[in-house]
Amino acid sequence: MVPEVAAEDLISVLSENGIADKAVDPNLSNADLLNLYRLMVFNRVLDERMVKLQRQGRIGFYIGSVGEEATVMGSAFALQPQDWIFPSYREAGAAFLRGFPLRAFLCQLMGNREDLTKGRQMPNHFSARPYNIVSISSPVGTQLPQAVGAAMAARYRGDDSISLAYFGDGTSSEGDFHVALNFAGVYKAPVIFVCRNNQWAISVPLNKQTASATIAIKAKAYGIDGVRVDGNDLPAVYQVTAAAAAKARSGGGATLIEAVTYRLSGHSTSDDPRVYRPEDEVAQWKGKDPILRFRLYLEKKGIWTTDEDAELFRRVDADIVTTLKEVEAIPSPPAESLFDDVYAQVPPHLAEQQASLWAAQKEDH
Amino acid sequence: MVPEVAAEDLISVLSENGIADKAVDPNLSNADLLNLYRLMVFNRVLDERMVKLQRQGRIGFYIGSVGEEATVMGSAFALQPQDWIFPSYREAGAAFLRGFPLRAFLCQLMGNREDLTKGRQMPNHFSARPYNIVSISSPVGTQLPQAVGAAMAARYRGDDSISLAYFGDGTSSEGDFHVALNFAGVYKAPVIFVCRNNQWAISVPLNKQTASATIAIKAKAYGIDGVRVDGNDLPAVYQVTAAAAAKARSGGGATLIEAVTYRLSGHSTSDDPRVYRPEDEVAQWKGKDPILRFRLYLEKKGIWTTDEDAELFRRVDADIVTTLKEVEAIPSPPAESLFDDVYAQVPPHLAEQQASLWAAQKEDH
Amino acid sequence: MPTLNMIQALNDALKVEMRRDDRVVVMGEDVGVLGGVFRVTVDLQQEFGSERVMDTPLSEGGIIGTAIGMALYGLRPVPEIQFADFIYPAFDQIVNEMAKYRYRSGGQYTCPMVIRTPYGGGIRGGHYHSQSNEAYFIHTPGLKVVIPSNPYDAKGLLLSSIRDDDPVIFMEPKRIYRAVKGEVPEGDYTVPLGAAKIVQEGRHVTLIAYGAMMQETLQAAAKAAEEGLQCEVIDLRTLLPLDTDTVVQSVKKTGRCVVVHEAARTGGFGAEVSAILMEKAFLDLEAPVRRVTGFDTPFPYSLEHYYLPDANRILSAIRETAAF
Amino acid sequence: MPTLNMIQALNDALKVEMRRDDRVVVMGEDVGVLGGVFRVTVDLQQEFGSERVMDTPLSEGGIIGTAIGMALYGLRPVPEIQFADFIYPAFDQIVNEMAKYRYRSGGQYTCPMVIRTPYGGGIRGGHYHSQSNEAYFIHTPGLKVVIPSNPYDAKGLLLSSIRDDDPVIFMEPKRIYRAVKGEVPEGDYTVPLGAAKIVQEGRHVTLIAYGAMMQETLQAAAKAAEEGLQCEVIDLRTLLPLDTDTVVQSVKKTGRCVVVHEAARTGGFGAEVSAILMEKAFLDLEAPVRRVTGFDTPFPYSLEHYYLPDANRILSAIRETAAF
Ligand SMILES: Cc1ncc(C[n+]2csc(CCOP(=O)(O)OP(=O)(O)O)c2C)c(N)n1
Ligand SMILES: Cc1ncc(C[n+]2csc(CCOP(=O)(O)OP(=O)(O)O)c2C)c(N)n1
Ligand SMILES: [Mg+2]
Ligand SMILES: [Mg+2]
Repeated sequence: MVPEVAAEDLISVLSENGIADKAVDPNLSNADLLNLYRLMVFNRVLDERMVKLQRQGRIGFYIGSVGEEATVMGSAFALQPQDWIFPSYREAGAAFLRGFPLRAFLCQLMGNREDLTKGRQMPNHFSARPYNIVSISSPVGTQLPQAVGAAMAARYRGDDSISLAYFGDGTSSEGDFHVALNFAGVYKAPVIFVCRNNQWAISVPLNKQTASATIAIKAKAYGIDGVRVDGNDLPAVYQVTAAAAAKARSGGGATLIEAVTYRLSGHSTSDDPRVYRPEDEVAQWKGKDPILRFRLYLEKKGIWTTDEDAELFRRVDADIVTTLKEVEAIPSPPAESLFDDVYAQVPPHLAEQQASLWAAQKEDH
Repeated sequence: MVPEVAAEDLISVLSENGIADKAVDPNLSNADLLNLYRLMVFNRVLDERMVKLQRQGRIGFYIGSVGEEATVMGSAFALQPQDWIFPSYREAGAAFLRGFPLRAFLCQLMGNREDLTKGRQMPNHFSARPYNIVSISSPVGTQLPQAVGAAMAARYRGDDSISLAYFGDGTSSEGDFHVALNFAGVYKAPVIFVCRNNQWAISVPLNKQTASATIAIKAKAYGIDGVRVDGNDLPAVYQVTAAAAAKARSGGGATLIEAVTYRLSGHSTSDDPRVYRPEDEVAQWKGKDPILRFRLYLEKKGIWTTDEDAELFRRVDADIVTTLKEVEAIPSPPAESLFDDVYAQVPPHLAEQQASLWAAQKEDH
Repeated sequence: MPTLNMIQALNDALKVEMRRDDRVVVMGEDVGVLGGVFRVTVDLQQEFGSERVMDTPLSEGGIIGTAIGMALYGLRPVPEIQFADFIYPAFDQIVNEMAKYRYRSGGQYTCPMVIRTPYGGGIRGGHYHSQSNEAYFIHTPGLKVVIPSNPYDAKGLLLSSIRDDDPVIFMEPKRIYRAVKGEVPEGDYTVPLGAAKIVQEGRHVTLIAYGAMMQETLQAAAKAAEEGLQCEVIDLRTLLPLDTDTVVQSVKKTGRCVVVHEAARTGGFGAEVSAILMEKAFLDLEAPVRRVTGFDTPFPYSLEHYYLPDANRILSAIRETAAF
Repeated sequence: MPTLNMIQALNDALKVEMRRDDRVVVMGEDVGVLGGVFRVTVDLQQEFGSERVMDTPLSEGGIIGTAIGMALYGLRPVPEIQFADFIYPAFDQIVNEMAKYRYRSGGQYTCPMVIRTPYGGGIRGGHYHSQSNEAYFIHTPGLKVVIPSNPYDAKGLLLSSIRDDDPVIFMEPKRIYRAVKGEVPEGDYTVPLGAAKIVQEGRHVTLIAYGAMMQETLQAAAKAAEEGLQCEVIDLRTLLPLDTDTVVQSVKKTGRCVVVHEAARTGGFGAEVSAILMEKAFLDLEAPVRRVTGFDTPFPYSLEHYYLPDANRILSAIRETAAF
């Protein structure tokens, strides 16, 4: 079962230099461990490459998860494929873990003709129904009550499916956070709320966001379990999420997981964090890098070497660059698609507007 | 200081038959006690009279506070006149305590020409600036962040004024509750939140409203103090509110007070509670009637007799009936006032609409 | 055919559809044990159980947010917002989420759900129990907006709305919930969305209205007939997408038009109707399209009879339009 | 006179007013230490301290709700909503509370405050960083709605808005935040609310626009001039209350009108302008008032250049109107 939280408790498995507490190590298989490591590295390299791409003006915007990979991978790995994920915007990793192709991700960044979401949203706001990953939107927190509703619907349908929603520490201030957790408590919904407490909401630090001792303690207001875990410690995150999932699946209701981590880079490519946060804070957290820690753990287990590591980084980057070249050639969505999917069928007034756009374009050319 | 709460703790002073726990009795003066008793009786008689009036079709609607008088009077009495009160809709008692005239209250119910709010809102939605009682609105919970803002403004101005906001148990489910308490925590605002936990939100009982152990425990989510008090015990409510007010005034920040009480009558004149709640629950709470309990306390103190009591009820009712007759003669607000107070000055488009209404009326007559 | 009022007709529609389709669930404040403060959902919980007819916590954002999740998952939720005046805590979920899911996901996720909500004045409810806020939703691409004016349409439109694959705001004119009665077929039938109804043919002036204002409009038309003015009366029924053809055809015939609604004038739906006629019937217009609407004030209490359009105000507009 | 962009002009206005009136406080997400994600509030916290320039928790409802409380108490809060797309969690506080306080309390309580928010497209922001939602506010009695189109007006209108005794929604066209520069007087001056500005006189067609669309509209007017069509161009500046006189006078002169906005067409502000001209200039209209607007879809990402009105689309409308 999910352990109860005192305000200060922080569940962990790995020490900062990757030594596992044997008593609590979930003992994932070597294949799983290596897979998860490769995914984290892939995600990291991708994020870094995309930021460069944005600086070169080849994409308009990017928002990544540097430093938060263990939180995302550890939690998503604890789910079953039929479980629904409601992401905020830093959880592309969860999609990759489920098999969402890099190519599809890049097409979404470009907003091109192959993008599953038809170039409708800004970068990183993907949607991947085949992987039960719900459409992302920018307004923070809106996904939380939706995740509760989907979980209730799955239970009503008798499906063995639960929901997991991600959100940031800042997002806990929104009304949607409150109503979601309250509904989850009342209906004992099979849902997991994962707060990536990365300490900052753009320029606002956690202590200006809330005066509560922790995020996890907020669970008490809803009669659900709250748990606080080291978010840079993949096995620990996996473990608490797996427990929460088992509980949800067996009718035990919702869990709020606070994963304590850190946003190592700027909020997005639009942000320069040096304006508002001290360099030494960042340096300190760089020492707790979740990928580094996990690598040390693998190395100590004897299943990974520095040579393999260098090779992995190299190959991953090369793959990304190759796929990137391919997708950059794909054209924009056709202008007429502007009017699709507003409704199931295009109603008369939209058909008329579509026609007027045609007419105007013909005039132009 | 405000005591910490465990989920089950319930602060009380008076036993159900009016015996005070000497160790904690705030020892209000006899004059204050008698005044508070008279106010509670006045409020009760008024509520009962107004329900009759509504049944007779003489007012359109009424919503009262039968059973919750001690919560309202005890808390309001702990404030200073310069403190701002943000009511929900069952706290006319707080206004009467501050001197809001019965006549003004009745004029508002009638929505007549003398109504301070100019007949603009439905019954019970009064507003009384001279008494620092803010305008009431129907959408529940909206007053909560507003009370935080007013408290912050008072502190910024250097005024010795704090804010107190009332709300119901059901209202704790709204997003506004969450954002208000979170802001109050972050800014250490000099504000008091008084939840009248009367067990029901129209037909929805507390256990379908939230799964949290208590309302008071929700304070932990915001790093503020929460306290749970017997809401039918006036000295106890007074005491915890006075402590919260002293703390707020001295820079100690906000308090959430959960006053455990019961709505003895229907939600409003539009409601028939027999459809959804058991008679024996109501009967049980009738035994805990806050007015009865307070009367026994006064009698035991030897400052009140059954004869005085009968006389009080009689006189209060007679006063109400007399004032009622007076105000029923007052005409409706003038039609032209429809366009006032939308803005500080009537803008051209409204002036034009006003003129068109004139024209139409002239045509009619 | 039984004679029902609007409440009974709506209740009947919910029963018909819940029996037919187990994806339909009902939720909202007081909708279960109590059967709704207006009794539209009465008896549903007894028949369908508390997992399909849910009393919710007091939070409109929570109601609509969770309903969206259910719709995404494949259910057909029919949440109730107790009064349209209280819908705003859910506004973000409605306009940014529900309305845009299909579009933003490239058609991967859809939100088939119906938000039922009583709207409008005339019940002495003041600011917060009288609002007509349809214009906010009409300006929101992705939504459909439906407003019935009688029991027959209420049932048939609600059934169509629940079966529609897009999200619908279904606004119920509470003022005539009980006052207007009519024959309503038992069992299943639908009234199509997007189709206005010509309630009365006429050749002098076209009157366009919907919801509770149909009553006042028909009264005004009757009075006008006494003066020899034959009005063509259109009940829009669906405001978005609008049945532009029916409206434009009628005005092309009559050359004159009065549009009526309770909502405030500025930026109300009457402006859109007027603008459409400007664009599509300009050369046929013999008089300016007139709007008879609520005033640009918050909804009042004591003076609501001045605020609300009534047959007299509509009649004046008909006269002026006809005489132009 | 210094040449400033819109951001600098707005920042200057805030400084001028905060120095003049200690009741003015600024609050919002990231407005303090960072100085706002668009830097409009930069340096304010250094000068005025963190009790007057508050970084708030991430909650629009909390920002506006607490600001209302401050306004009631006697301050003049100027909250920022980071993007207009994110204003909806505060919608209830805005339309049910802020807008109605004066009215519902019979004038006892007032809400003098200014909600600043960047709006509009053209920055590749997609659905949620591009919306133009002014029509929701225009349909809300009790609010004023102000949208500047250049640095001079931005400063002068913001100063008027803060000094106004009613609540103002002050929408800033973020697309031209930095792109449009102009001379801006130092120190104190105001541009009055409720007064449109004739930016360019002309006799063939009246063009009505506001905010970022002024740029496109002026370009279109220049192209039209090359074709011999002299457009009268009106910058509304205040949308509510609207300067109806200026609009109607101009159209009475030209007989033709095109109204331009980025927001979706149905129920947009263009409909209101068209309806007003229908009512007040019917006999002077030589052609139907045309609307050039965003389409009735959610705001797109890759195709935003199709969605947004541009000089070409406006020019087509001018030609059609002139040729009618
Ligand atoms: C409703 C809403 N308000 C404001 C924003 C602008 N915004 C985008 S991200 C962000 C900070 C989010 O912080 P947090 O929840 O901690 O997530 P993180 O970015 O740190 O992962 C803000 C204010 C938004 N996206 N949605
Ligand atoms: C935002 C909003 N939603 C719904 C309503 C309708 N409504 C009026 S009172 C009420 C129940 C309130 O319960 P509670 O907060 O416990 O207060 P009580 O009436 O018990 O004092 C409801 C649902 C409302 N007034 N405002
Ligand atoms: Mg964060
Ligand atoms: Mg209650």
